[in-house]
Amino acid sequence: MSSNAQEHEDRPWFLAHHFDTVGQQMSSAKLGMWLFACTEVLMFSGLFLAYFILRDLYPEMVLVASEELNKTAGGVNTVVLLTSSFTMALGVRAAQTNNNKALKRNLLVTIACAFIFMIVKYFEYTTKIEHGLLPGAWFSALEHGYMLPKYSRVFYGIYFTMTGLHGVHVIVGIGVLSWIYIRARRHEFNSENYVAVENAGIYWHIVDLVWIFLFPLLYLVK
Amino acid sequence: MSDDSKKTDEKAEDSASTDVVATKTEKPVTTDGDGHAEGVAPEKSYLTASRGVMSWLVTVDHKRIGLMYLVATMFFFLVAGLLAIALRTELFTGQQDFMSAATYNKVFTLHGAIMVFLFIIPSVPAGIGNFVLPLMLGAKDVAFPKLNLLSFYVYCIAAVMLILTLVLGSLDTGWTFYTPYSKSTGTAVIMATMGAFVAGFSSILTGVNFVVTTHKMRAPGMTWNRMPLMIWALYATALIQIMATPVLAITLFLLVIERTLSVGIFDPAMGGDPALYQHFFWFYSHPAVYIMILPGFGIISELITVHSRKHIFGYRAIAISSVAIAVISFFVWGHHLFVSGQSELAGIVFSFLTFAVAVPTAIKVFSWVATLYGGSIRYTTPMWYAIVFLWTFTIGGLTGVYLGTLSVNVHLHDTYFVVAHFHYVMVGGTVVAFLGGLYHWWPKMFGRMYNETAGKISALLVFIGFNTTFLTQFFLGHQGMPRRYYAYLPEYEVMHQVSTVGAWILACGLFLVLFTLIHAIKSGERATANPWAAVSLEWRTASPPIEHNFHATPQVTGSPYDFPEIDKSGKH
Amino acid sequence: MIATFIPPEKLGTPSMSDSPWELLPTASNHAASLDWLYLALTIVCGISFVLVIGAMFYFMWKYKKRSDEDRTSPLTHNGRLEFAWSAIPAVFLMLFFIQGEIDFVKLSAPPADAIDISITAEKWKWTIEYPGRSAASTTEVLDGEIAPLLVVPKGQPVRLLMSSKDVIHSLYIPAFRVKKDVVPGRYAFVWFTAIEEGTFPLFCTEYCGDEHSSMLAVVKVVPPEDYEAEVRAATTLEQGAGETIEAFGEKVYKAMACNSCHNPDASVKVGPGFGGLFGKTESMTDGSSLTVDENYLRESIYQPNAKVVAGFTPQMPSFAGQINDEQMNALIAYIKSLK
Amino acid sequence: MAHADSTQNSVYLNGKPVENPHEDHHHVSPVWEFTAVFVALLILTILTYVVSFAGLGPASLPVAMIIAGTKGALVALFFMHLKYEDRFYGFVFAVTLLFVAIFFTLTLFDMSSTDELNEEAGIKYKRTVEDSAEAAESAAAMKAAGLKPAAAGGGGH
Repeated sequence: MSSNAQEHEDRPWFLAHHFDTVGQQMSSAKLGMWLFACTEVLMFSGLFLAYFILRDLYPEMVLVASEELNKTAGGVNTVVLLTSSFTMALGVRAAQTNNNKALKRNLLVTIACAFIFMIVKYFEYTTKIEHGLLPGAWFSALEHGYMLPKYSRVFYGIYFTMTGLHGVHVIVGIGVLSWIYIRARRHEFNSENYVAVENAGIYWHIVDLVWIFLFPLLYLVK
Repeated sequence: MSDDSKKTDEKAEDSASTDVVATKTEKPVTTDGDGHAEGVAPEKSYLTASRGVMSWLVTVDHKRIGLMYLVATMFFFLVAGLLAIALRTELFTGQQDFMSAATYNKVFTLHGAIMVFLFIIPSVPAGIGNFVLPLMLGAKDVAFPKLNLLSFYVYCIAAVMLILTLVLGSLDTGWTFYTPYSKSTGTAVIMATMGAFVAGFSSILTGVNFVVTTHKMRAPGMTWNRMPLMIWALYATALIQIMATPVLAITLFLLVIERTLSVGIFDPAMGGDPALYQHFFWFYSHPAVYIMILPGFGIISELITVHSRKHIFGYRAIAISSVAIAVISFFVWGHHLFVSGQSELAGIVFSFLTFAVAVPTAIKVFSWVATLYGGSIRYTTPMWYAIVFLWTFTIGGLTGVYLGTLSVNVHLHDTYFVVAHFHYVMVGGTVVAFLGGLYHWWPKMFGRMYNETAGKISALLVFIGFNTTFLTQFFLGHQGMPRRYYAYLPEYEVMHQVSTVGAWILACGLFLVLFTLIHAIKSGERATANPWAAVSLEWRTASPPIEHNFHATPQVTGSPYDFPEIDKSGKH
Repeated sequence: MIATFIPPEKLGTPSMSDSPWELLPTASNHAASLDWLYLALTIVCGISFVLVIGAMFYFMWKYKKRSDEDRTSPLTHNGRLEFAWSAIPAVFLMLFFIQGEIDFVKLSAPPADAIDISITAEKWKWTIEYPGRSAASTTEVLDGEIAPLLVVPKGQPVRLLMSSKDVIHSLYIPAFRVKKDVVPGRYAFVWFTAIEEGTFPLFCTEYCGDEHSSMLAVVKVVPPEDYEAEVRAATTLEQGAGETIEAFGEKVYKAMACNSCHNPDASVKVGPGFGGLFGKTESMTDGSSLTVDENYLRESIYQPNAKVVAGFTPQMPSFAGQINDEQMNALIAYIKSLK
Repeated sequence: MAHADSTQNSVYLNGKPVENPHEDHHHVSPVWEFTAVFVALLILTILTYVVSFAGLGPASLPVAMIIAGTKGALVALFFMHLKYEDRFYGFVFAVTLLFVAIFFTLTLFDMSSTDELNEEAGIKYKRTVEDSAEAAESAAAMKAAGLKPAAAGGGGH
């Protein structure tokens, strides 16, 4: 290490030993997070491709089966996630401007929005389960008086896989944001050391980005 | 820092005329015999810096994590290798010898799955790469040391899950888990797919670590054109690991959902389409075969230059072809589906793109052979392995052209020709390069030299055994012997017996490598800091290196291949 | 079926070629052009291999270390050479691509007048149905071994329309150089014109489970004039004159590929063995037990999943419509005769 | 002069260590920018919701994708600071979208061209053959039971 003993004192507490400057550590952390965000995008792309293939194999089935989905619930969830994205961006800005109080407030609003999203999803799922619009062996829509085309269970399989995996990512997001909130309460973040908040923001925006594409494809497209 | 290195900055860097770093006047920070710089109290190497098992289990030192990866991956290489010997012995005759058909199917599946997910993908990048990358970059550690340790433990969880599959009724779907067979079979498909899923995470974490380290933590003065080609290769591998593995994650996740909730997207009985699974799977798995071979390219670039004392021929071409292979490898996965219900139009497109990926690989091989021109070649064991690599990889590459040609592929697909091709590229390519790399960096890792003659004998045995085993399989494949066959027609018997004998010789060679290297750790004679008089940064620190790699952050002023023997007088 | 216990000389499926080293017979219209391309590939790749490895050995000999004061060449790159050795391989690769693509298009475009034979692949047997013949074709080829017989006229294009009942299989006739995966849920086709008489093996090359390596068929190329007679012989399964009912029953036992899951002795293979089965009391999966008699045998052949013996999974396919009464009686007589 | 390309750090120019040239300058965007983007996102959401009822038929997929694309771009550029960050992060994200595009186009190309070629060769999917057989069968059963065979309503039957 080119830094001798004297320099040790003025190294900020959050600078790891193997980095030379704070800038290097921050840009490394951000690049690492962006690469992880790319893996998330690529993973969800697999599900979107499965959806497009299903539309290619059974165009009319997908249209009829997607009619049963609750459009307003999807719309409300979209608005909720967009607000959470907005407050997350404000939170990152608050961290950059040493405004710890605003950071905590925004984090709480974001976590609250995430909870609302999960609750709306809970109601959506329960109605589906009651009406038997489920994948595979559980598909009993005909007994509930739904005249659905032959392979609708595959559509609901894809619907539950996509929204379920997205829901798991929202729950993980709640965990990450709560951890950031706890650290914010300990005043760990300031205009020098805010990369953790920014990375949580990147993760949350990716989750929101996936839902922005998922909502029209599953719920709206004719 | 002496004035010399400042003057050298003025000259145009990285062209041939750069003043060589270790000029006669400036004595590089050499260390005397037993591994510590003169005048400084003998500093402990990373091996002895802290004692006790806990110091290893919770270490964040990239060198220790690299060693742990090496031990784990070589253990699984042994396990899967023994399975391979069992397979070849069973195939000695056309009918049942000592395994039933069901057991044979489980053995070849586990041989494939363990080799791919637990040995060949992590071994060079995470094993040798973890150890060598920060040293070659002149960094103190990788960008995210804790993430590096997490990657190792995620790998261990994946290993435990794959071992658990053995207990839960093993797996008989082939390492590709093709549906609908993998959906209906009763064996432990979910445990195995979850094992591969978790191994994918470990691969992504290593990839992220390497890309960020290469971008952000290079030594002062090390521009992209002064990086050793090993780093270029590991960087290209890391790119693929990041971009391809998530698609494997979602494919295996959908397969598990298929088996548990029977969604029906891959199951034709419920309206899905198995060809869709093959597209998903091979979109990951073809780039994955480049994850396997690219690090091997990196090692070979190092071995050939250091041991023939010559600057690499066509540095820019090799560096860019590594990244080019990484990118083009995402376009070509369709050549695995030529005969499996893919449309002819798509087949034509994929065949054309497959030939596009062959060109950069050819450039690399030609450049390596051209590097030997005008050299002063030292026939050390690593050099022997590099020569064996050139022979076997050239055959592997050329036979790939057969399989890329559409009509010939119809005849050769899923026959032993394919088995021989990918073993030539994977065993003849990656494993031979991996062994060469182990011999090359063993003095740096343990500060001990291996026994040269034993090393050369092992190289010879590996060469003879490997070629006997797999050269015959090309003829088997052309004669129409299908793949994964447990019992075969009598006229294939002669070739199978030759191949089985070859497999036993190869096994002896590999065991000899194991003993030579382990023997070297205990009682090899001490190695100096730079036994091969190489110029890249990892040879500038003690061997075995101190815990934080370098006393003073090294300055890089020239290319890593400016050997003192290179004749700069311009009359050559 | 290559039974797992029969020594090689008893194996009846025809050998591909007389001696192991003789090249594959070129028995279809595709074979000649493919073999030519294969040869061209081998020559070009062989020459480039010799050049590369020859250069390597030459350099290894000429530039081996002679003394510690060796001076090595400062050469680091040569633009023209590097361009040459990427352009030349690219040209050769394009030639191979184009030739491969031309043959591949021919492989995928069957002529209109091709005879359609439909083949159904299921776990570990091929069922071959000829146009206009109801019964599937299974004939004993040689002693000891049984494989479905695909009779093909010489010189006439034939199109095999294939589909699979369960998992992915793959129909591969090495002598004709044709192969196509039989993906369940869709029809796949392969076409060829046989140009050489003889019998050639047909493999399944996509891994499909335990008996993947025993899932064979035999392709028999016959002159066009007696194609009809051969097909009728292949698809009729009657009691030959002077043939005891047990012998005919054994022919039915092999023709319907019962031996791919049931052994003639008492040992279990996939299903229970037939040895000593008749008259034995078996306990069923639902706990009830009954003695094995004609009715039980007849019922479990037509509806196998009705009463399954304890310890076995209901995976036997139904043979309803494939075995007529006469063949059924012979089969039962044969099973009765097995101890 | 040792040139400093964009992605390399701590370059020694004329012997003086240069502060990391592409150090991350902390850009803080104003609050009104965030609110403007947020409002735009809400409007676009309402737009895509309304458009879905407009019954565009086959054009509805591209339109929905364009709207979702613009929303995604807004989130990425402003909320994730891609607009003000070092070009490299944007480049990495763009390369990912390129690989996703490759995956989609080539797979969908194969799926659709399989259908075309099969139609030319007169080879139907087994599924469609079974479906039509099943449909004919149920129609016949309905006619036998005196009911008018159900119109094509309610899906593929």
